Amino acid sequence: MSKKVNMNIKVEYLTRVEGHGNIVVNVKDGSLGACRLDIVEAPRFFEGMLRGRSIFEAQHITSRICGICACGHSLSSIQAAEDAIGFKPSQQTIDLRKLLLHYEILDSHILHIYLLVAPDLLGVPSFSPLIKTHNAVVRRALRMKKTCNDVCDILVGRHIHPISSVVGGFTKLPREKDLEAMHKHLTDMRVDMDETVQLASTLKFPEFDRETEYVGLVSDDNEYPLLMGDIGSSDGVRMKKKDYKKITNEFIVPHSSAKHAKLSRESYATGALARLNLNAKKLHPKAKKVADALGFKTKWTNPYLNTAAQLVECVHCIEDSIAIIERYQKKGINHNEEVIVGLNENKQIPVKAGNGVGAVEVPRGILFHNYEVDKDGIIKNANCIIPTNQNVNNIEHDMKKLVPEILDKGQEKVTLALEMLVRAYDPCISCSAHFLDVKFVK
Amino acid sequence: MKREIIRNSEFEVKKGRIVSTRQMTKIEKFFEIALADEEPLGHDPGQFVEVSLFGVGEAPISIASSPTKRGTFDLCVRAVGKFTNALHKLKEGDEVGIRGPFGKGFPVQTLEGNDLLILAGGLGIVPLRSLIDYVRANRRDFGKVTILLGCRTPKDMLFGDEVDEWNKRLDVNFSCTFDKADPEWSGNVGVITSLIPGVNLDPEHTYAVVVGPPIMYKFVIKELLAKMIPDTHIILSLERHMKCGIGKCGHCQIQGIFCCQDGPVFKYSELKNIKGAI
Amino acid sequence: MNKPKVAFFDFACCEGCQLQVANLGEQLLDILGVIDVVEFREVMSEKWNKEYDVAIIEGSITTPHAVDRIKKIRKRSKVLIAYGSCATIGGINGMKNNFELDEIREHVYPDNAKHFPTIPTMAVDQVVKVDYYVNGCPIYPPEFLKVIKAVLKGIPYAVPDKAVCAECKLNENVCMYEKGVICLGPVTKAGCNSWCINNGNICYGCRGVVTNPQEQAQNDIMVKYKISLDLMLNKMNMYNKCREIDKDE
Amino acid sequence: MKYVILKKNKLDEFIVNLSKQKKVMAPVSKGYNNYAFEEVTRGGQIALKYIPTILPPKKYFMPQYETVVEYDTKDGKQNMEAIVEYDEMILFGVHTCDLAGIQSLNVVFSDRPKDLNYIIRKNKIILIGLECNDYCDEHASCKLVNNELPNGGYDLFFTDLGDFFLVHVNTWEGENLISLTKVFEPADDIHMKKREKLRAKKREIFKNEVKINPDQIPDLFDRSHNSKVWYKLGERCLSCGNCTNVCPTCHCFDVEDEINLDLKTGKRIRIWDSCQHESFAKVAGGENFRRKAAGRQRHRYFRKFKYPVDKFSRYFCTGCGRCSRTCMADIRLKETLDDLIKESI
Ligand SMILES: Cc1cc2nc3c(=O)[nH]c(=O)nc-3n(C[C@H](O)[C@H](O)[C@H](O)COP(=O)(O)OP(=O)(O)OC[C@H]3O[C@@H](n4cnc5c(N)ncnc54)[C@H](O)[C@@H]3O)c2cc1C
Ligand code: SF4
Ligand code: SF4
Ligand code: SF4
Repeated sequence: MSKKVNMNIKVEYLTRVEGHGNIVVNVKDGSLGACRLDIVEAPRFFEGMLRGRSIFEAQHITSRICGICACGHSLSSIQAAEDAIGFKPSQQTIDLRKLLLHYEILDSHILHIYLLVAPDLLGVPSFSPLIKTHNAVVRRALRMKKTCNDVCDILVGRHIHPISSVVGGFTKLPREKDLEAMHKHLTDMRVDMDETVQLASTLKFPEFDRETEYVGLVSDDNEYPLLMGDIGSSDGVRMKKKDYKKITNEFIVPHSSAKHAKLSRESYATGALARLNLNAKKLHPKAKKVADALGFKTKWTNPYLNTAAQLVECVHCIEDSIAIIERYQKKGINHNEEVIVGLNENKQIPVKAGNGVGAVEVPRGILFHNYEVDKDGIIKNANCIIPTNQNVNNIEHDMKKLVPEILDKGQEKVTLALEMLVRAYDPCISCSAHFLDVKFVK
Repeated sequence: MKREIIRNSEFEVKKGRIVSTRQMTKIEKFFEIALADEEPLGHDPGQFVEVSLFGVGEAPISIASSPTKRGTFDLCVRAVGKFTNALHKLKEGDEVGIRGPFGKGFPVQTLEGNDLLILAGGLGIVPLRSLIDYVRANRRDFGKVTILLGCRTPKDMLFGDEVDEWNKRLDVNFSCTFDKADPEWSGNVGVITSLIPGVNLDPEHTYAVVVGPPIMYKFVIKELLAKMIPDTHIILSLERHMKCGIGKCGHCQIQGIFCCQDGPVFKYSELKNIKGAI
Repeated sequence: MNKPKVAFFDFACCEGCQLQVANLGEQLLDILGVIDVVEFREVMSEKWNKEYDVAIIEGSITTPHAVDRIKKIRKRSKVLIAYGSCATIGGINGMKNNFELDEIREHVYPDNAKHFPTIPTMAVDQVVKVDYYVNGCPIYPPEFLKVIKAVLKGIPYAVPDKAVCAECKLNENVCMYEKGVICLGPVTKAGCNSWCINNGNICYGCRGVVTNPQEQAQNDIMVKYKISLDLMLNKMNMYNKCREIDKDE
Repeated sequence: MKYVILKKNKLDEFIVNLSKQKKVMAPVSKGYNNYAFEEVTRGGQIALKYIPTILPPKKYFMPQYETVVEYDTKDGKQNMEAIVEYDEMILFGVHTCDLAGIQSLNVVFSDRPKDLNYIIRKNKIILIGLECNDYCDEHASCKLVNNELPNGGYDLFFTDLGDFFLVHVNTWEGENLISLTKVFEPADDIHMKKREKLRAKKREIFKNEVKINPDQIPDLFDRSHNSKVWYKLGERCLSCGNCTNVCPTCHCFDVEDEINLDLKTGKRIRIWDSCQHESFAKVAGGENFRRKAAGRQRHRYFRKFKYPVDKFSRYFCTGCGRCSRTCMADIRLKETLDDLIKESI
């Protein structure tokens, strides 16, 4: 490390991430001073606003926390809400929710890989120059994105702020021709997916390693756990969803409107990389093959490889979605399960007082929703812990290790490396600023 | 879904070329238009066309020139919204679409041989110009012609030069009034109704032709009736929202009447019992 | 003709409406063929320092800083589009205005409230002049295309001012009231092709209230279906709370 | 005049056969006693006992979004082609009220100047009627306007007589279908007698629903222009336009230009509009000729019971009851007529 380096990096309004964040790094005489990721998104006070609203509105409102993972928020919110009022969804509902979650992960990962990360790896400032230089890639990306969108449209009305997925089940269930259409979209997508894997294997990810604790859902069955399961970590932690607060250990730091989290060590990571590190055995065989091809052994400790992990998950999601659809094509969907909810004026779904937690693996990691409702199903308290919030602390620790290692490359390179690092986590800053600490008044 | 081309569809437009344009006031612009091969439009004074700009829309616009004018016809358009503003941006040589002419114009055959009292308020001068020009071209077929014109201010006056000419002609009685005076104006000030009592007319043999904004009609008709003009001798032109021009879209309907086909020109006797018409 | 310079800006929002653009798929390339996107923080790093032909604003105005920022953007933009419910009517962020500002701030940031200056949520046109509106949470892509084309063509776009019910009927949905739940379709501006009802849900009013909601008739209906005023207001306040700011003035 | 019969158990075969030739549209159940005309391929999908569908079959005759012109304004030109788009189809199971609705539209659009888009499309649609053996529900007023029995306007007409349909073959197209599908059998006297019995029973069931001699309705309306009834309706009406959307004879439309991204090509479309919307009769100057809901409601009723009677000698209310069924504000056609009658005596 060269000695008298001075560096002042301030990336304001970090681009190609969801929401507003700044990177601040101060190096004086070769030693690292400030090194932070500031979350500067305007707070929107969701958990405050939820008070007094019906539990049946929770998913509609919390879906609006974030446009990119709207289905994820919606699913976690529904899980928490149903837990709170003691409603048990049917197997069909659970399966279709899994399908929706696959779509969500697929959609978000594709957006991230192509629109947000690829420009860095291909050495351009954004997606638009690629239209000229890599037109086929761009078209493929948009086509895949559109497919994700189209299958979501069929299943829940639209991808951004899903319509028919609600507490209790679905207000509209797919018909025969809908299943057919989704099946066709997904099988058609395989070609593009193969080419994406091809492309990815030619990309060079920056080299950097920092082993950390990896947190995600775990389960005892053979399914790659995304919707259901307990909370687990690579350091051997295992806990019920209900105990999520012990795990996230949130603390506020002054520079950020997002809260930081830690578990067994100074920080932990959640997201595609963590999931792969915890559950790779359970991936669909085709996805496992892709992981192998990308050089995955038992664990990846390079955070830049989160993008590669996302790629593996894309393959898994496509294949498992096709499997779910085929199951229901055989068995048929029971349309009598369609629910009519609104504000539950027709009391289709029984309500009682309670406190419920939802924990769902969304694209960026584990997402917790927690509601406390009274006997009429009115929300008394709400809390939500976003994966990005959990990751921010880990990102800062990565940055602290990374900066000294590459300091001699000059400010421009360091800045780019940091931006790429932050982007690799696919942070969703809009989410992070929306829910912060909540004191549950007991 | 199958697709077929229709000949003679009512939605077909003819191409019209803008031969000349002139900004008349801040918000009114004049357009002289020729159809392909200078094909005559074949209209009666008082009829209107649907002017069309693909991508923007259509609007009904009165024909401002007499059928006696050869080769071209005139429009005068006030910029009030989406379509009219877009039209104002056009210049000489540009194309517009034309459907029509539509509706019933002024009953010139009936008017022939009679005295005419023409009352124009504001933009009402536009369709009336087609009648005035027609009358001038066939001056001998008509009796005494009186033109009364009402405008907001002298600046708002349309066809100013032509009006001056009417004024100078010995075979036309002309008066003009402004709602609001301006320092250079030394003539009448007030609404158009104030001019009517001063007109000397032979009610039995006079037809009054009135075009103006909706509120003008009530008051003018009252004055005309007071002058003993029979209600069959009062001719009006109405403005309504119109979409098709062929009496189907329903927008211009006044009770059982479709303004675009049954009008826009009516005798007061036809309208007086129709609530909502005036 | 030079391609117009278009910039996207986000204020307090979920950024979902921007994503709707990405969801257009390959059609997006057609749009990019006729406009020149010069700033779009979410997907590109480039910045632009000259005048914008078109600024597309997403999100509501919720902080003093945002007020300054939107005013600056307005000054630099020939045409300004309010994009999505948050920008056009305040949207979901307006629910904050149901509470005392200090109270909600302290509820959320018990110890750090002072770090988070906040003002009542406002729609963009409650701060600066807006030329075009694309309503909806999220925006309805076909309508967005219509608006973009109107902008490019230089002609106005009028948001439909009739009720969602009109479109709902055209889609032959069974009315939610017949199913025993309340729907805001009768008071909400159409233009979304009754998206939510087509998918079995109710209308939440995300496109804003029609100009003349026929209040007397609405009251009758509330009586008929035994809906309390509180419940109705509560539902209306989900998206349409910011309306009250105009009423006060 | 030719009659044939179709055994009930052959209906499926008939529909399957038909749907191989053309699109077949028929009433299907949407739940909650709501029905809609949708494409079917099997007899089992059809709701044979149904109350009037949410939208009447007019949606096939004048679609909600209909291209009338395709244009190209390259180089500032106004090039265009007037076009019509259509699907050849067979409408199965159309009630007598809806047949009357289609007849009303036929009258309007073939009145000069003719609307070729409508006429061309209409000629591509084959109509198979279905008799109502009983009232649909309390909103129907088909007897008032004599629509409880068929008055023509169909190619085939089905009467459900238990285990078979008696089918009236009315046109050459109908004849054609019969011979193509090969599932019909000749009708004999017994079949005809069964229908006579049904018709006799129907005479008992269907009674004028409103206490007025139908001939006096135009007169009633003449006297009712200033009736308080309109003002009361005006206060209750939401101006949502549902009543006109669902009405089989309402046909007001708007015309709009759709433009492609090249900003040069596009199409001119016509879209359903409603006289109940506040801006319907507004003109550029700001004047609105039907500013109040009361005036708009009056206009709607006059367009059913007065103006078309003067112009075309037929009621433009078919008695289907859709407007009453759909109105959230409970504005009921029969009630409105009753109120007008009460007020005028
Ligand atoms: C018989 C007749 C003759 C006319 N003659 C003239 C004339 O000579 N000169 C002139 O300047 N104006 C005339 N008008 C008025 C002119 O048609 C309207 O000003 C014009 O339609 C406004 O369209 P816009 O798109 O510019 O306005 P906008 O306010 O943007 O209109 C909004 C919508 O309302 C419709 N609309 C508004 N007012 C009318 C209307 N009166 N008729 C039909 N549609 C309307 C438009 O088509 C448009 O779709 C006449 C109207 C009628 C009925
Ligand atoms: S479901 Fe809602 S939008 Fe549809 S008609 Fe009923 S009230 Fe109107
Ligand atoms: S139906 Fe209502 S809530 Fe849904 S998109 Fe339309 S306006 Fe918004
Ligand atoms: S359906 Fe009822 S409320 Fe709606 S416009 Fe018609 S009469 Fe009025």
